[in-house]
Amino acid sequence: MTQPPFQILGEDGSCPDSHRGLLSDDQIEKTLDAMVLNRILDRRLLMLQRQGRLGFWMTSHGEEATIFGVAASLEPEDPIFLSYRELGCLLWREIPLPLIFNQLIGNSRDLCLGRQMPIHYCYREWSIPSVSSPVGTQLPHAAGFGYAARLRGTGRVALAFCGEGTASEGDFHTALNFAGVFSSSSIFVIRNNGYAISTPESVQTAAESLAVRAEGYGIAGYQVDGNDLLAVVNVMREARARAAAGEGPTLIEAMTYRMGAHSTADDPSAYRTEEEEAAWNRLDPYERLKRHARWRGLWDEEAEAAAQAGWEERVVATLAECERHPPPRVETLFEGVLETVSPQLEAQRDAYLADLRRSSTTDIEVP
Amino acid sequence: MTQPPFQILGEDGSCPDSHRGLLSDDQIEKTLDAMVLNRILDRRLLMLQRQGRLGFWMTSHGEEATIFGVAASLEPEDPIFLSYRELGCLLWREIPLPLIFNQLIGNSRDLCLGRQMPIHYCYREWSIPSVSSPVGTQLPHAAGFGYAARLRGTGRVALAFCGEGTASEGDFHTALNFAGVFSSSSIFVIRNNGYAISTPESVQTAAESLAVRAEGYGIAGYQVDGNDLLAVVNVMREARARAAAGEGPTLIEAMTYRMGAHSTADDPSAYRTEEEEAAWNRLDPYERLKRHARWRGLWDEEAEAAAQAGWEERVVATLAECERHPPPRVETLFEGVLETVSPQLEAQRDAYLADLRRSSTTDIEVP
Amino acid sequence: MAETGTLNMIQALNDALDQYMERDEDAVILGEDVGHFGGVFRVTNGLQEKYGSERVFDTPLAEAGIVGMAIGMGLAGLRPIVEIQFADFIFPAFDQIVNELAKYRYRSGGQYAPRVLIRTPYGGGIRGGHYHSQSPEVYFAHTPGLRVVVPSGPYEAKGLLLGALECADPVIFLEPKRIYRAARGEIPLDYYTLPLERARVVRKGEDITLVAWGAMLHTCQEAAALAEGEGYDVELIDLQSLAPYDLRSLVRSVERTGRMVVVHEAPMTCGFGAELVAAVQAAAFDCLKAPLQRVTGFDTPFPYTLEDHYLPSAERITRELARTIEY
Amino acid sequence: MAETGTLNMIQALNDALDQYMERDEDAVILGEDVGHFGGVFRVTNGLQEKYGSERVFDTPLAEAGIVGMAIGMGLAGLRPIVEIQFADFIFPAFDQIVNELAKYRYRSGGQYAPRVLIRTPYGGGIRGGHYHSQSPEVYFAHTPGLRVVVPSGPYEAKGLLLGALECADPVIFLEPKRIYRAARGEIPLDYYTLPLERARVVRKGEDITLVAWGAMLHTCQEAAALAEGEGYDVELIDLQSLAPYDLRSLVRSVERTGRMVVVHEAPMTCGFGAELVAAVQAAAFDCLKAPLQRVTGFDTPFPYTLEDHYLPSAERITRELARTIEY
Ligand SMILES: Cc1ncc(C[n+]2csc(CCOP(=O)(O)OP(=O)(O)O)c2C)c(N)n1
Ligand SMILES: Cc1ncc(C[n+]2csc(CCOP(=O)(O)OP(=O)(O)O)c2C)c(N)n1
Ligand SMILES: [Mg+2]
Ligand SMILES: [Mg+2]
Repeated sequence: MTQPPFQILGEDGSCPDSHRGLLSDDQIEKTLDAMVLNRILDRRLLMLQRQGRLGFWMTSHGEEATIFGVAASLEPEDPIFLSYRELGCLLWREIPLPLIFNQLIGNSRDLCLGRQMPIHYCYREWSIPSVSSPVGTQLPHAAGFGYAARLRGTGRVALAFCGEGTASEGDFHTALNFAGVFSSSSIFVIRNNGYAISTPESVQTAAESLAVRAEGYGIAGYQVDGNDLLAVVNVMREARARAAAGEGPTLIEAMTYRMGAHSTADDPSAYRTEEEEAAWNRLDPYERLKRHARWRGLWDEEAEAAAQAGWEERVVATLAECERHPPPRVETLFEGVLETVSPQLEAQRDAYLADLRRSSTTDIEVP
Repeated sequence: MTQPPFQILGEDGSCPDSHRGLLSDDQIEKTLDAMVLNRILDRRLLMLQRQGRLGFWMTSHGEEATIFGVAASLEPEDPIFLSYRELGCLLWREIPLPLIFNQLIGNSRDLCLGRQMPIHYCYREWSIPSVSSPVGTQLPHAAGFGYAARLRGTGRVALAFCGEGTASEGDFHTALNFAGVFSSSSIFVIRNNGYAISTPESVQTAAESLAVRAEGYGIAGYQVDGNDLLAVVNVMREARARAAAGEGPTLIEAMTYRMGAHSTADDPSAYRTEEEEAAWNRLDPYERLKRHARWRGLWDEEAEAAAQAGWEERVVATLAECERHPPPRVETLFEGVLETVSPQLEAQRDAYLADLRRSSTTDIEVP
Repeated sequence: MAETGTLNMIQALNDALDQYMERDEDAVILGEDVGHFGGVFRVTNGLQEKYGSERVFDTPLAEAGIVGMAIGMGLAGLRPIVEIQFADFIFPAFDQIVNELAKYRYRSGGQYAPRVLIRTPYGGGIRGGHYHSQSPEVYFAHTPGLRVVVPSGPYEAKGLLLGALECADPVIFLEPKRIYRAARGEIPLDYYTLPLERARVVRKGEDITLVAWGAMLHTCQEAAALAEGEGYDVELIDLQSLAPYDLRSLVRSVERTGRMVVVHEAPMTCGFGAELVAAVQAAAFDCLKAPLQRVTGFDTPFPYTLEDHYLPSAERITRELARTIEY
Repeated sequence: MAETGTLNMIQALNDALDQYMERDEDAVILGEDVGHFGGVFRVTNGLQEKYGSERVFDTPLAEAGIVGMAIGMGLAGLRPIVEIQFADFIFPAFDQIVNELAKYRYRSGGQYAPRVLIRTPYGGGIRGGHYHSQSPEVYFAHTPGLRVVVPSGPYEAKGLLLGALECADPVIFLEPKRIYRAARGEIPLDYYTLPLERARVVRKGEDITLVAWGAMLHTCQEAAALAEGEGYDVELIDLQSLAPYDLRSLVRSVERTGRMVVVHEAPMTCGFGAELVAAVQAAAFDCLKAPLQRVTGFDTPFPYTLEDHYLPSAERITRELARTIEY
């Protein structure tokens, strides 16, 4: 595993004829368009957070080729167990922007009723199970879903993302080991973006790569250039075919870089150099894909400008609209813990709501 | 890792000259003597359990070469983090039999005050930290101890045992990964004895071996014939030297077989064949070592018979003596949870002991 | 009419699992040694043979993996039934249970609600020491989003397990292993369910309310009989479901008796008894004739040799009953 | 005389760690991002620079590994100080904490007693939703063998942390992150310790005893002031140590006031309030004038948008104070 990660795209944007068909011209344009939107959102939501209009944001700037490469290689009903930095998967599946913004804002139209922080998405209709903060917990879920898929012969493949930091958790071990033992129809993608908050990759493991762990689980493993969309699609297609055929799971380590801060609560200048960032910036996945598109004769400056302008406008308008929705009703706080409200919680709710109705000092909206 | 596990002892008991010096004649005899005792204990304690005089027992029959090979390769002050099936390590370190029996019985002379089930040893004077039932928890302890040893330059090496089943736990992953990252002076030995209770090794992993996992942690890894004492000592010596020199941890997978039941609560005939057992019986580690001793001109029938008779007698006498000690005083139940007794526990204790003194119906010995 | 048979708890649980597996094609049983071997306590005995090794199977030795995988199976529409070999070994799966399983329905706004039931033998009385004796009910009862159910005999075991299996919520089903074989009784062989969340009055009485669950119920029965000998009339209640719990039945009883003793094996501090005492004193304050009391395990790890001192005995409970009545 | 300075809780904790590291060569700090970066809340800021990267270091992202490794370091004689980045993420280490760390001294008959202190920010109020807001104190307070300590201001933070670091027991040190920066005060710059296990009377009063800890103490101070406006005289107690806890001080207070309200952020059912109510009603039964009450978080996962409804507010507490006094 000392060879460099697998690549397809040349420096000039070219690719061998053998791999040109991995994505159609339409798919390349769809990806670029979605990447434009992704960057607009990253920029605008960061701004919104700074203005105090949004609680929290985490950018995926720099990791888009990995994220879109994965999304583009799956069937629409394949569940994607997100870590949290994979907005692109929602965009690829064309989840309506308002549904995304309502979650981020946590308003009354949020499908999850404003119960979780921004980014903790859940869209069952689009096969996006619920995101949670504890890292790595989603990995055994994907092993289990993939087992069910194989057992039922549904043809579904469960995909899970995690960061290279998260691969240190015990859940990573049990997930990959179980998936191997049970030949789950699952794919595990490590976004190796160099950092877990401030902690560099070198602290996570003494091994040469994370992909080598696959052998220890008796499953297929690849390291791929995570900023090379076609390379990602290539290993993903193979992995998906294998999983769908019941031939077992795959571990993919995508080598990329977290261009931005860990989150809006973080400032990376405290722990890494501008030179490092600049070096990775030269490998920007959007720029590389754009060069490829040009090489194919697609996506000229005009198309890009049109996409940018169009999305900017839609994003601004949609955000404004979503910000107008009120917060969820107070009663929703007490619903859906179990299928029915427990007597304990019922008593707590009744007492609280009664007081709330009576109270004059509160400025909290009373239901 | 498809080659057969590393071996030294020939079928005829011979070994290459290059490896003869791994253990001296004295050490070979000491090992055989201790193995004789080990088998006597396995037999007798099993019997005692059947008679209701002992709560529980787990034999190590069949795995002695691994266990003694490890013990013989360590320095006396190297901590051994036992799993539970490694009585031999206590015997090699010559922990007095009464201390062992007192623990098994859980009487007032037990250093741990009868607080844990049989086999949950702890002998600080002999560098045996406390055994607990949850499997695998000891592995990160060995990583931490090994880090402290390297940091302090004590020259100590922390050794941890686990079964092949236990290697599936998350703690296995974090322990080996941390040990690798921090270059802990630690050695991890998997006794791959084919079964975790009834579950065969094949259910634990889809990989070809457990030793291959070492690469995923960036540490050294070996698979060794666990019924070949010299082979175990050989990899252990190397691993110990590396660890002591601050060159990092090693994973050793010792291929062996659990000849007996999992524990006195188990009956393996429900899940495996006599043929399988017979095949492994032909590789009996005691017999193999005996052949080697004969080849060296050591340990004749007479020596064996003398050892057997001597140990039988001592075991019987010592057991009888230890069985006479009373259970721990009731007050000990309330001591040593924290350094001092908490007010909550103090109140519970005082109320209980007062009632106990007053009560006439109880036949429990009152302090 | 409906046939009955004399079953112990293990057989009753096995019967419940068998009948449920028969009815619900989505049901899958997984855990350590639950397959061919039928579980170390034999609760899943014969089920792999009957339902095949894709629906009843051994897993690698990793509780976090078992529960995590079960959640994923549940998300895919299966109905996983997990066995954790001993409750003492559930803690590696704690994160998956409290942060994932318990919160999945709520946090997804009801879009997903993986139906995972976790069965596990718990409690003392088998000379198991620290790690084969613990009673972890509070850790789960304190966690919103989980049900905690504890049967006290074969009839309850079968009916509550089937009730729990029909229910859409995640359930921690704690099986009192001490009475796995000792508690035998004649129970219906047909399929039946018992409602969750309903306490059961085991014995009517006027002087004091005694509350327990699981194996302690039997010790309390002894205690109630002993107390009767001393002239005290004890009302004994089997709580059965700890989360949610049936406060109304307790309050109704204490309003009559004015007194309550709660018994459990877990350590006293922050044990489930604290919750019952706190809730009952708030709801029935004006009726109380004496402080509500707890008879429990001590605030120590569960001991081996001195187990009989640690576990509440009928004598210890009887003394507390008398003391509270004579207050 | 002793110098003082105005510090917030983060600075006070940092100062305590710094002084302890200086005195105890065996002390080692480990956790996620605690090294060069100084922790996501900056509590370990500057310590790696001062004490080197072998004594203050980042670990791989695995809480079970962090605590497990710390136990091993403790067995070897080091004095590990662990940071778990958020209390919500302590659960992967739960088995290592409750089955290993908590029981090590007892089960080894005192032969080994690894001195591991685990610091972790906990509680709500920062818009953290399910996973950056939880209050897990009961899980640990119910587990024999652990201490649980919660400071409510910079003076307590420094003194209790140093007290906990000097103590030989495993400690779960819960830091109320909501007031990390908000709680500022003038505190001694010298080394000092505060005794563990002692509740602190924050405000004397005659009508009712109000008990809290951590960030809720400040909300209770507001509530006591509001209640004073309504003519009620509230005695406010900062519990500080939850395990063991200072029952005697509470009882002494309730014997005088006859009433008690306990406030915490964790869900009500089986919350720590239940323990306090159960113990106090048993010890002070004859003095009680009204049911002892709990004002707490609800039995739901911790919400995001509706956090202000979930967390006990000064108004909610005041209403309960009035209700209990007027009972
Ligand atoms: C169990 C757990 N521990 C700690 C955290 C806090 N945390 C959030 S993200 C993060 C770093 C994750 O790094 P990585 O897995 O590399 O993913 P990336 O952020 O780089 O995409 C940490 C430590 C958490 N969310 N969950
Ligand atoms: C965390 C945990 N889960 C389950 C058990 C129950 N248990 C005890 S031993 C054992 C099998 C262990 O197998 P292996 O690791 O191969 O060791 P061996 O017994 O073969 O020596 C199991 C499942 C346990 N002790 N701890
Ligand atoms: Mg990362
Ligand atoms: Mg084994």
